[in-house]
Amino acid sequence: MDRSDDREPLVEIEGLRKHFDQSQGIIDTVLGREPQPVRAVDGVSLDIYRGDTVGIAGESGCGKTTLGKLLVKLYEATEGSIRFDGRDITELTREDEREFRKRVQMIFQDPFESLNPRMTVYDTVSEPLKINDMVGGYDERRARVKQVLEDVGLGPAEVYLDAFPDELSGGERQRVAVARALVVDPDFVVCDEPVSMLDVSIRAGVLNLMKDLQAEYDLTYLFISHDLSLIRYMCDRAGIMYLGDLVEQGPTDDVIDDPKHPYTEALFDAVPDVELGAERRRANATGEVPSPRNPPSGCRYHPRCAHIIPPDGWTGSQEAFRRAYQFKLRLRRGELDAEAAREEAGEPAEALVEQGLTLDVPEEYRSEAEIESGGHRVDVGSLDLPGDARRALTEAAEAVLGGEPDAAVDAVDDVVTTRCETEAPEPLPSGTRKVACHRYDDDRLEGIGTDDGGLSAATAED
Amino acid sequence: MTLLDVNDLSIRYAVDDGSAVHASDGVDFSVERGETYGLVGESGCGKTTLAKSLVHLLDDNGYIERGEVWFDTTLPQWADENGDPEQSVIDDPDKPVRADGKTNLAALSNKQIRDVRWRDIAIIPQSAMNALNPVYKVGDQIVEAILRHEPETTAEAADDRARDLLERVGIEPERADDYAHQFSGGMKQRAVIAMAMACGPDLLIADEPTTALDVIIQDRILEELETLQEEFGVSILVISHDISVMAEICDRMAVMYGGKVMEAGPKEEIFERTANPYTLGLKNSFPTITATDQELVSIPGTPPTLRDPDDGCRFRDRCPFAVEECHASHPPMYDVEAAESTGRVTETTDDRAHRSACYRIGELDRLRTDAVNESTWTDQTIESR
Amino acid sequence: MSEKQSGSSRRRFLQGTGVAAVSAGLAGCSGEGDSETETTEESTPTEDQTPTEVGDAEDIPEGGIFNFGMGTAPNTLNDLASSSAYVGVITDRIYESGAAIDPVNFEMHPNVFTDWEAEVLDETGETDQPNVEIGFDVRTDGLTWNDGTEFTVDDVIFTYNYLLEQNPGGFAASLAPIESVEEGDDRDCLMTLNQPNGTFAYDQFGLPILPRHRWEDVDDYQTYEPADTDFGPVGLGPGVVTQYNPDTSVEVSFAEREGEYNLSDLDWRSEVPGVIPGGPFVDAMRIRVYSSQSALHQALFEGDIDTLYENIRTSRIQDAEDSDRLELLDGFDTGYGHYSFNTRRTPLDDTAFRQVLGFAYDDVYWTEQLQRGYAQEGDFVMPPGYTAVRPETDSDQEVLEGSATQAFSFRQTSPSVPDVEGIRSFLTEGQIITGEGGTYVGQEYPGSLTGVTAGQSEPKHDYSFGSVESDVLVNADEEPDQEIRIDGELLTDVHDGPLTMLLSPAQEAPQTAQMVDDWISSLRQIGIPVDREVVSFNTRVQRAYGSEDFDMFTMGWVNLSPFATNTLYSLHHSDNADDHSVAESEGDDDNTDTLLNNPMGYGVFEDAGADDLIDEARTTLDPDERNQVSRQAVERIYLDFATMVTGYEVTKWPVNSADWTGFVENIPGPGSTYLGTQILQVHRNE
Amino acid sequence: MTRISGTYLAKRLVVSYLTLLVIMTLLFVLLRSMPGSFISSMITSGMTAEQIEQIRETWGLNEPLWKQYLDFMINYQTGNFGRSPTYNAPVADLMIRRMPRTLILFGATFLIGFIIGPLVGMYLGWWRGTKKDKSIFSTSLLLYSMPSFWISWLFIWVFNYEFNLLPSAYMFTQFPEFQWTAVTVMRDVLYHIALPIMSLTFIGWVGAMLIMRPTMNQVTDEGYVFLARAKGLSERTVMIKHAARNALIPVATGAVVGLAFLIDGSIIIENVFSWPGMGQIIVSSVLERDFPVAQATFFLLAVLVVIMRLLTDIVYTYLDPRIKFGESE
Repeated sequence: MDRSDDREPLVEIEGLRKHFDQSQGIIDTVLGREPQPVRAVDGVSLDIYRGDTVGIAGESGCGKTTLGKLLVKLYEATEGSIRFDGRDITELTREDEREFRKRVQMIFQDPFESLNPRMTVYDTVSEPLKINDMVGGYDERRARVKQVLEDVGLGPAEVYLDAFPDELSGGERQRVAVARALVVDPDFVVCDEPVSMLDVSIRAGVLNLMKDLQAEYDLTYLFISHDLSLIRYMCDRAGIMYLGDLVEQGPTDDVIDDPKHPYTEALFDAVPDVELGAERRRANATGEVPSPRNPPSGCRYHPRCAHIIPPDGWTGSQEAFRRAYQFKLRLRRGELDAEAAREEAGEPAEALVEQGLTLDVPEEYRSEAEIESGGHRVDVGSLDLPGDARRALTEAAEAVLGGEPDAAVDAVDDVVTTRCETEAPEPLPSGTRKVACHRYDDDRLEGIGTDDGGLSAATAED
Repeated sequence: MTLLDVNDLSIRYAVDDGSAVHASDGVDFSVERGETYGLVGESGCGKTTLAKSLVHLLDDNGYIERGEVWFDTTLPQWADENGDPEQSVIDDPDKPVRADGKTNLAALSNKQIRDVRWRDIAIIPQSAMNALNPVYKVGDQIVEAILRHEPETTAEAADDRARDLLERVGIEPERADDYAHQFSGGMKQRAVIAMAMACGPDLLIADEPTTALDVIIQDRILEELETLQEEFGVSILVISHDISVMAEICDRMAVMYGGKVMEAGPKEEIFERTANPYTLGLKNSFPTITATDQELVSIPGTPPTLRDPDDGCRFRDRCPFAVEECHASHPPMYDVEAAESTGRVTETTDDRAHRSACYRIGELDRLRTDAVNESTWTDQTIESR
Repeated sequence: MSEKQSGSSRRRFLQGTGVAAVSAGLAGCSGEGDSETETTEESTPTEDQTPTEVGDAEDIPEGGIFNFGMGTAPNTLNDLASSSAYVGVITDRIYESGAAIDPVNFEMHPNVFTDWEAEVLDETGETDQPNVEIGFDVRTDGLTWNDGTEFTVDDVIFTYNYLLEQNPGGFAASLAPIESVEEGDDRDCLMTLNQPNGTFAYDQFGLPILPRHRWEDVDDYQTYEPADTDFGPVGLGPGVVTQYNPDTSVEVSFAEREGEYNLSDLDWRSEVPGVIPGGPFVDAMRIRVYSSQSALHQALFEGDIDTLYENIRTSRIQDAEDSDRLELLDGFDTGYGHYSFNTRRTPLDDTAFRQVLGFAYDDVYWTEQLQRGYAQEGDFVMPPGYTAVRPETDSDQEVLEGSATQAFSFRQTSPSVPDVEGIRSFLTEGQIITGEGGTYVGQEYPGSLTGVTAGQSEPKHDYSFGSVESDVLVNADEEPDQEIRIDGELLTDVHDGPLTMLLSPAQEAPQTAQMVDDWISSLRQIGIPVDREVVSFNTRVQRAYGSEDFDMFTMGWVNLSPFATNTLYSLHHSDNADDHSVAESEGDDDNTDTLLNNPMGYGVFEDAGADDLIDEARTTLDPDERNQVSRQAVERIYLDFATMVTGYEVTKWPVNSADWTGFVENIPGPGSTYLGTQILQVHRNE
Repeated sequence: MTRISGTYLAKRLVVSYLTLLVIMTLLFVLLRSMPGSFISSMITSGMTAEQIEQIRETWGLNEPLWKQYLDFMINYQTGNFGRSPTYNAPVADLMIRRMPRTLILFGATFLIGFIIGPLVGMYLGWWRGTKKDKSIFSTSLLLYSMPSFWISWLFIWVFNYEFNLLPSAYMFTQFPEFQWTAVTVMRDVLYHIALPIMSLTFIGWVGAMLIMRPTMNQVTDEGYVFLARAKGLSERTVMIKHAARNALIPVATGAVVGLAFLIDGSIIIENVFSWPGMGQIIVSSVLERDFPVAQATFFLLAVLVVIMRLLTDIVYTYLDPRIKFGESE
């Protein structure tokens, strides 16, 4: 769906943050340990236009559900603002709040849990009407409920009105949940994994229903899912979340067909496909998602990134830098196994360097030596590693062997350095979308100059 | 060479009211050595039950009603020095051993099946993330499996092997001394895979191996399984509701619905020459990331409960192609190739062929054409609830 | 040798068992002896000073081990440091005292001292002047310590001087009058008292004689533990402690001293009815300690023990009667149960009002129904076994039976229903029982037995009855039609709230709780606003005896001595009361938290007290005269009614009569106070 | 394989110590806030003023309050619990004499209860819903509702009174006719401890069972139990090594609570069976208002609970490796 520039966004999110404090034990307090909040949402900026379906995709724990709950005011934001229809939702009057609650609804993941087992379908669906004091008489209310039930495909409605949730199938339950959201005639619906608990064969029915209702009810959707195929099927625009922040957002087809952010790229590479044929690429990402309690500095994705940017003046290859950076990370985490290196034949420092330069990635991205050694050694010689970097690594390896981890880190710190680690990238326009990646810093000028996407340049938090 | 030959296997769950859930009903399939076989289907279709029943790991109220599970192995006490069954055992009518050396696992006692578990058939359970015991070191749990089946192994040797296995799946050997909570989700999954390979099984059952995992990790695990298969030549029985996973890793597969195999055969055949209304419907309802403008169509209605089902086709209530026959009895497995090439409707007993359980196998072209139309599915009136 | 037990003038604490509501047992009271110069004449055997072989004992079979059970552990063997009755069960077998009492006639007899003579030096009564000299002779020939050491006069002089120097708390009352004890000129020893004491043979001669060779190095008696020494406690008695596990069991052997101990052969013993001289006949007494009354009784019925300290539980009497092995020996209570009133508080300051409280108390309900007949109706503050000091003695009336003892019994219109109108009239007409004969609330009273009169001759307040106004009565189930007015005012105004009765929780003393309910109900029907307050035993002790913060409370006394004077002095003399009336206006000096035994404040006020009679009795040397005055004091206390005696326990002491015999019956406290007598003469049944 | 860091242990010890200081302070405050003065029970009517003064002095009541407090705290920490007026002995001697007896009874009961309870809970949880489970479970609930003294009397009646198999009182034979040797002491204690332990554990195990049974049942659905079976392990191994081991974790927490119940129960049992331990003097010292003894008894029980907590935490770390005390994640 194309967007005309003059449309006002329905929802404007700016620098949104939500941190969950972890309760601290007495011991922690006594020892003066800093509380480490879970940074569930950490600096999201996003505009949602009327009539759009915006998908939020990301792996579990990336903060997408929290973002959804913030939007319907189930959580209070720690920082940042959400404007709905031009008004900051944290500063609503009582009356406005009521209005807001009516206009914004949420559909939850699990229809088995989100419906009260002791309420009939009629009770469930009519409840929001009562709460919001809409539709006066019983007859009117009943008519409204029936209407909505039939709209969501539960017709004839009489059959369902007095049914309890456990008499319904999963698909029917989720339709009831949709009906409950729609009965107040909202403008904006947050759908949090609405079909992930449903069987494949009935998912499509619910998805199609939601699409149909969008036109009928003039709805704007925020569609949250970990399933990229669903995002693609449902959404006009998509945002990819990683560790509490959007790394890339733009028209869905563009984002999927031509991912710009290395994480988006890895994410889509990782999805298996029913289409048989050519072997697909595997995801080129290192390791797993770090804890949201202590996210990496700079670009949060940089420790896993295949395209991490070498410093100016790096004479080697980017791949060599990526490996060197892995070495540095291992050094910092104390993961280098000096013991194993000593047991190796040859120079222990050398062995340690070889060990540290490996990449935890699918085989297709590994070097030959790596594959042969089962992923535990590289052939340093075959890497395009600059001399000074190599010397620094060896020096660091010797320091590790000498039992001086701090000195080891110092040794590589100056040489193996990247702005991905130090500077957080701002989500800036690039082509049709916004990407938070230093690789596109240069596109910025171009992006601003040719404002083809009509994206408002939201200021990112650092 | 056939490793596993499942014959007319029916599994029931006793229910308190005296009825029984027919979780699996007259299922036939076979797995060759070194191949990956997929069981795909929606929740409740009986695929997990089927897999668990192979090594008698059903819940307390589940039991094998009838059927055989011929597996190419010999219990230690029945084996000669080559590991093949002694002739006297084959000749003994009381011992479930066939002349080709296969043993009917379904006829083994609880004690006997324990020797088969893990040594011959290892399972990566559905909740692999929770499959590691939190109170024991990961390495020790692998050692436990090794020592169980190879008591002659020394503890040190077993420990070395456990570390070796971990290293093979990309986990630092020293992490063997860690506990499960110190592992990330992907590492736990890998550790369970390493554990599964501990006794060099011939068959690996992977029950929803990627379901709870993040997509990038899932990708790595799929790679891992493929690597293992190449390396060890192990056969893998994958169970999943995710058709795309199946498409990626299976050689052959069976589509299950309501406890029955609806369609089975080589993966390509099933995806490209789909020959069953259910499979067609499933394909229709499955989104794919590569297609730009898809139209998804769901199958109307809901899966049957399987509690004392009638004799008719299990899918007929939701099937737009159902005819009178379908109500009378569940269709047998027909040979798809024969139907396609000659138009003849012939039952087949060849587990390896492309087979489909549909009376209208003779009208394949029509089925395929109509199934693409959304109206085919939406216009039918289904028996509600 | 039964004397020792009660001859000791210290009081013995008895573990409150919570079983018998009557004698909750705060403390046994100090007793008093008779005899002084008289005693010498009366009972000092001039020829029998040297023990002689008594033929009686020859027929008695010797040997055997007598098993004895207690519900509380004897925590120490230091007789000076402990006032526990359970310690006494052991130490009384070890230590002997100068004089001994017999349990039948309650007369003082020679024991370690052979004879004595008292001379009053100065009759001025000045307490700081030595005014009585007692010369006495010590039995030295044939008497040895139980560790074999020779006993000398020196030991006696050492004992008294050591005790005077150390002044152990438990003996303080007996030691206080002693000025000095030294070697005498014509007598072996000379004791000087700073005031006349009619019961010196009981008090001062009742102190244990200590072996100098064991005690002279003990600088602080409190830190000395005889159990830790090589021999254990050393005394002149028949026993030797041969095993001591204070938490579980103790053995006192008598066989060890076979042929050495001769105080039980003294002639006077053969003259006392029921007493068998010549013991002990058993080889040893083994004491087992059980940690609950239930376990103790269980052991008795299982045959693990032959008898137990104190009496049997009322609930097990029937079981004992059904047993072939056990026999229940009768005895007398050594104390009484009482409800006491705080005479400092209006209207409890008025004898007439207090007497009315007695009219409302249904004695029959208590003794016959609640106590199932195992209690006797109470009257005087002397148990019925101590006849010599009960007022009936004057007029040869049956103990407990005469109408003069029924002055304050329940006044009823029909059984169990109080005579409301009659009692109200008693108050409104200004009546009071002063000791004059007459009809009071429909019951004849023949007049006092001893001729004493109450301290008050007419009521202090003007009583009337009017409409029911106080909350307590308005809400009462009894729905009284009228409420009392005191000098025209509501009781709740005069007294600042209703009268409050302190009692134990119902689960600890169920019968008492029922009785108090019945009594309060009667009082409310009359129109007197009374309430109840449930407090624990300890709190009640503190509230009543410590801070005198009460209106009325219920409790009991046990182990009173047969001699009235010290009991009366300790429990009913103003010397042992805190004078709060003074304290409130002049400071706190007279209001201490010390536990004083006269919480009623009896004697503090002129219109209710027997100080004069008690003082006279205490200093009267002649036993008959002294008893005469004591009886008067007892009756005065009765008429003044500051304490209402509600009953005496019927004592049943269980013994294994299948194996043992020789017990003496019908004495006070047969299994406790006079346990010594029993142990000396128990022997195997043939 | 210790997972407890030295610093953590040190820290826990400090915390335990502070807890005890707080308990001591509470005891001090409680005693001083008794109605009247707590020494009033030691003052008898015959005492002279000097004697009363001496008692006050002995108890340090003439000192300023802070000095009394300081002395009290120092005394208690040096094991000087004062002198018992009723026992005429240092309280510490009394405690040293009695504490081991109670600990023997405690320890044995605790051990047996926490062996039987989890074992039964393990079986019932494993076979939950079966007839056997239902009947044993309801029987044990019935037991649980019985007062322990009633059970004790029942046992005494059966084993002592009716059949005379076991003694009903004491820890040793009183006035024995045999010689005391290591063997006879052992035998005699076992002979005497049998009934008290039976009475206590007859009910005592149910508590641990009640914790174990549902957790065991939950654990049977865990993936690792399934995997253990899939590995070909015998049911027994799966149940004990994999399921029960995990289900034990909450039982460890229950142990501290169990201890509190045990203290409660042993007071009754010691009194019923004349077991000469702490339970007896808890009661008698309160009844006789022997404050030094009562105070020390309560203090030692508090120490016991604090030690038990510490031990439980340590046991916990061994049972559950996920708990890693003293290190931040």
